[in-house]
Amino acid sequence: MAKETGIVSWKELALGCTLTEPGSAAQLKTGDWRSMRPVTDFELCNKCGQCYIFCPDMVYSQNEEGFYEADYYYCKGCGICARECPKDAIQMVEEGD
Amino acid sequence: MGVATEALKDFKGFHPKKLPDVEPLSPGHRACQGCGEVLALRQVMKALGENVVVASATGCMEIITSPFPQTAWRVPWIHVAFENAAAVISGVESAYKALNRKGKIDQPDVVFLAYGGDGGTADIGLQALSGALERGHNFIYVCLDNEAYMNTGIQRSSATPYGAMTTTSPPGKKSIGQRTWKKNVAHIAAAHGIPYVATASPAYALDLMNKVKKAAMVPGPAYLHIYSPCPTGWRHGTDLAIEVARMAVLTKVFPLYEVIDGKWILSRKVAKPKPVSEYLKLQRRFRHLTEKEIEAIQKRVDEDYDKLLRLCAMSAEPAGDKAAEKE
Amino acid sequence: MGKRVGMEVSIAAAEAVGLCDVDVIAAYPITPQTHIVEHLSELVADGHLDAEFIPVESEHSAMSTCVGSAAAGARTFTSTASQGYALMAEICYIASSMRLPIVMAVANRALSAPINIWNDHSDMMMARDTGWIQTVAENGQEVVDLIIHAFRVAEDHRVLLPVMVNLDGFILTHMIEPIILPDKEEVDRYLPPYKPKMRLDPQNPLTFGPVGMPEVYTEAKKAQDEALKGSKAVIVEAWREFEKQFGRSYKPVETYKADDAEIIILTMGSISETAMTAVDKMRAAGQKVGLVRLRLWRPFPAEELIDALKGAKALAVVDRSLPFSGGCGPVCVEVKSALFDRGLSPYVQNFLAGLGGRDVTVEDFEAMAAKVSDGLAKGLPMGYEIMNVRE
Amino acid sequence: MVEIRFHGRGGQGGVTSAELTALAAIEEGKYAQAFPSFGPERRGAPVMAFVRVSDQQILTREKVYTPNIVVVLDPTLLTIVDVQAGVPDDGIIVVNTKLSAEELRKATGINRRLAVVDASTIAIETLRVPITNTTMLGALIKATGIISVDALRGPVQKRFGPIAEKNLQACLRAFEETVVEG
Repeated sequence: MAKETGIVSWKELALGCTLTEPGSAAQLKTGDWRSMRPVTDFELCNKCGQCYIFCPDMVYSQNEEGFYEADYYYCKGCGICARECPKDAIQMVEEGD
Repeated sequence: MGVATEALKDFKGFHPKKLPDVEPLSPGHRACQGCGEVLALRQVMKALGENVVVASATGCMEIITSPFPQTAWRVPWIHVAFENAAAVISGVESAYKALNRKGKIDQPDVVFLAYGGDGGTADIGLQALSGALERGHNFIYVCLDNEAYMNTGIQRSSATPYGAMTTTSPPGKKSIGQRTWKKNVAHIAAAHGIPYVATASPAYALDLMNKVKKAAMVPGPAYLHIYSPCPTGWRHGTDLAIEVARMAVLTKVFPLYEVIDGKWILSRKVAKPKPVSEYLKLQRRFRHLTEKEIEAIQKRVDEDYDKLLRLCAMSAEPAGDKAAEKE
Repeated sequence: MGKRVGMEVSIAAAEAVGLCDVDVIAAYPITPQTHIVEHLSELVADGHLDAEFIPVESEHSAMSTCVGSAAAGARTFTSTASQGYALMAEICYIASSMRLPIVMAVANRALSAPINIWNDHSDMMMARDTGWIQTVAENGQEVVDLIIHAFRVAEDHRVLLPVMVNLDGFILTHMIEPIILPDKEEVDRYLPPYKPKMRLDPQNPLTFGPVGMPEVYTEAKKAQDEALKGSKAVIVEAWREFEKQFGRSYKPVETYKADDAEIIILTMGSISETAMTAVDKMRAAGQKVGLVRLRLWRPFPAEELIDALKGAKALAVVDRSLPFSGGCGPVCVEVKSALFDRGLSPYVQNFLAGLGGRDVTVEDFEAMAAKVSDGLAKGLPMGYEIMNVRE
Repeated sequence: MVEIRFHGRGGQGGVTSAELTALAAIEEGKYAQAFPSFGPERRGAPVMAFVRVSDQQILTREKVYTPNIVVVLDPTLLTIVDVQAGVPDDGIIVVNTKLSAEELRKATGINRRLAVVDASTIAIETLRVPITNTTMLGALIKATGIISVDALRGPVQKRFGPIAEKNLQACLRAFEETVVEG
């Protein structure tokens, strides 16, 4: 049912218009909203995780080395991570640069 | 010992380096860039995990997580209307209670969460909230307070702070913006005599998540009032939500505390508070304020904080209680 | 078979709910519904009914709590009247849109102002377009039977819609009369345990009540409309099963001496019994008068109604609430629409009677029949009149 | 079909009298309705309650306009309420009063058949409270035979529990002491 568009016949709707695919919003590429992108300098990063816990869009996750990497599919470019990074390891750069 | 004190006696907080990976609220939601409210909700959900049923009031957090055909929810979630999240969760909780007791299901450990914005909590939903708190349902209510009706375009609520500019409290020749002082719903919740009340801020994520965990552990109603910066409505940069939230705590504008079994406990004493003007100047919703008005706000903030300190001091005074217990 | 005993109809209604093994009751007191919820709370307090009784702080929260409860998979009941219904109306739309099988007894009462606690159908007519199934009782026995029937219909996976059982305030709610309460075992045979099709369950996380933008809202409403229309077959089937098991028969449209009637009085609710006495009286005087009663109000049983009305030359349609449209009352509007759709045009006069507890008497029905007979003979214009209003 | 109207004051048990009458009739296999006057009256105000009893199913929901029987639970109502309103010529009025039928007729101008009993005294002596509902049922039964004392036992038992026996005693004593005009 969860066609990405939602353009469906009334017969295809789940009972009461309920949504049956948990977390299907993860299909949505909110990264398109971004005009600035955060870039982390892992040389400066101390793996404190501030970027991770302060991100409203669940962009950061820890890689095998313990560094926090951004998933640009979701990153809206708000800049909280850069602002809050205690080591100034994250810089916001213009998209397309 | 009160029920909350009893339930929390072996409480262990989250480890800052080992926060739960679980994200019951998925990415792909459509909150504004730099939304402090969805960030607070994300932290709440991380702390709660996945064995939970969530009831949402109408508001930003409802709109941005559930437009058909996608949902950002990985846990069962229901939105009914604006003013009734507390009543809806009353029904869910009671249904689980009855069905478990009657052997129709075996799910005794499900946690029940209702949340709403400040409009859905302090204004239109206050009656349903009060009813649910008074009836003693085992649930958590979270108010995600961004201090105005942001979903409909930044109209004032009873939780909008004095002096703030909104689209229905505009400053003008005869107006300084919001003319009333912010309604204190955490105090109203505490007046119900429920086991657990707390204020929290996404800038103090670990504190917030620990309070959510406590709220879940406590039997009966728990109320959390969470400060939720709104860059769009407060007119500040998209990168400033945490900075503003932190400043609200450091200026005593939004003190962090708990009320456990009626005992008031300051979570974080602000020993050397920053002047309120430092908080106000971060947000363009206050930029029209004159020195005189800022002074009035500073005075009110100091008074409120002193009141809170007195409540905490009274709670901490064990003399009467302890003496009685010994006898 | 249960024993025939005298009891207040409200008590019988509550007992019927108790026989249905309901899990959650959320209600707020309002006259004349109070005795129903008082007795339910007694049943729970005494341990006769294993349910959560939630004494909510308003009707709005009553229905909101019922929505939460039903969405969590519990068999759920509430009851209200009048202003209480008005307050919960917002959530009633949502209950049906979410396809939640809540059962609600409405002790029909007039709406303010002036404040009036007495009976008419203003509240159930306000509920007309909410997408709920609505049945109507004429006496206490029917209240019991229709409540049991309501749970079966609501929870049927071909339906999954809320059901409102209407009983006239005071005239039924506060009446003591003979009632047969079925045994629990009989009800258990008739009413299978509720198996929700979807519920709020961490094992299978669903999102209830999403945002429906213009791209989907029309489709969502179409699906709901089809569900309500389709419910009629199940409603009728459940009544047939009911008759087999309990021996009492119900139909969407019921008739009394209507087969060869030239003038038909059309009623809904407890005044129908008074109308029967009037019909008997007029028949005895040689008048070809009959009675047609609506048992099912939503979905509207147009086919069955036309079947019952065919052959009649003139209709006296009784409404129990004013629509303020400058035209007929809601029942008459439906009746005329059903007739028009089939090219039928008998003489129809609409009588607005029994507003806010004003008595509707045998003489009133005789007067209605005389008026339509006269109007038909003289070719008077059709329309509506408020019965017995003082100029 | 027989129709009965009870006159009492709010809280005196007029509604209970009506209910018990209907319950007893149903117990006997008859059809019956009992209903209060649905007003906003509170304790002390003059109130009415109604009963219909019939051998056939009762097909009317009208109010009671022409009761064959009227029962007056409280003598002080006689001067403020027209208790014989709508009562047909062959109707009967059963009154709680210390007066004889003749004295009562003189005092009130009632011109229907009367049955009288000092129910207040019986109630005080038997029940220790001036609540005359079950007492007046004894008078009603004596005057009309509309129900039997036996049929009343079950409903009274259910309604009054531990004080049911005392209520039945009051009822029986009133039955004995009621004077019915010929």
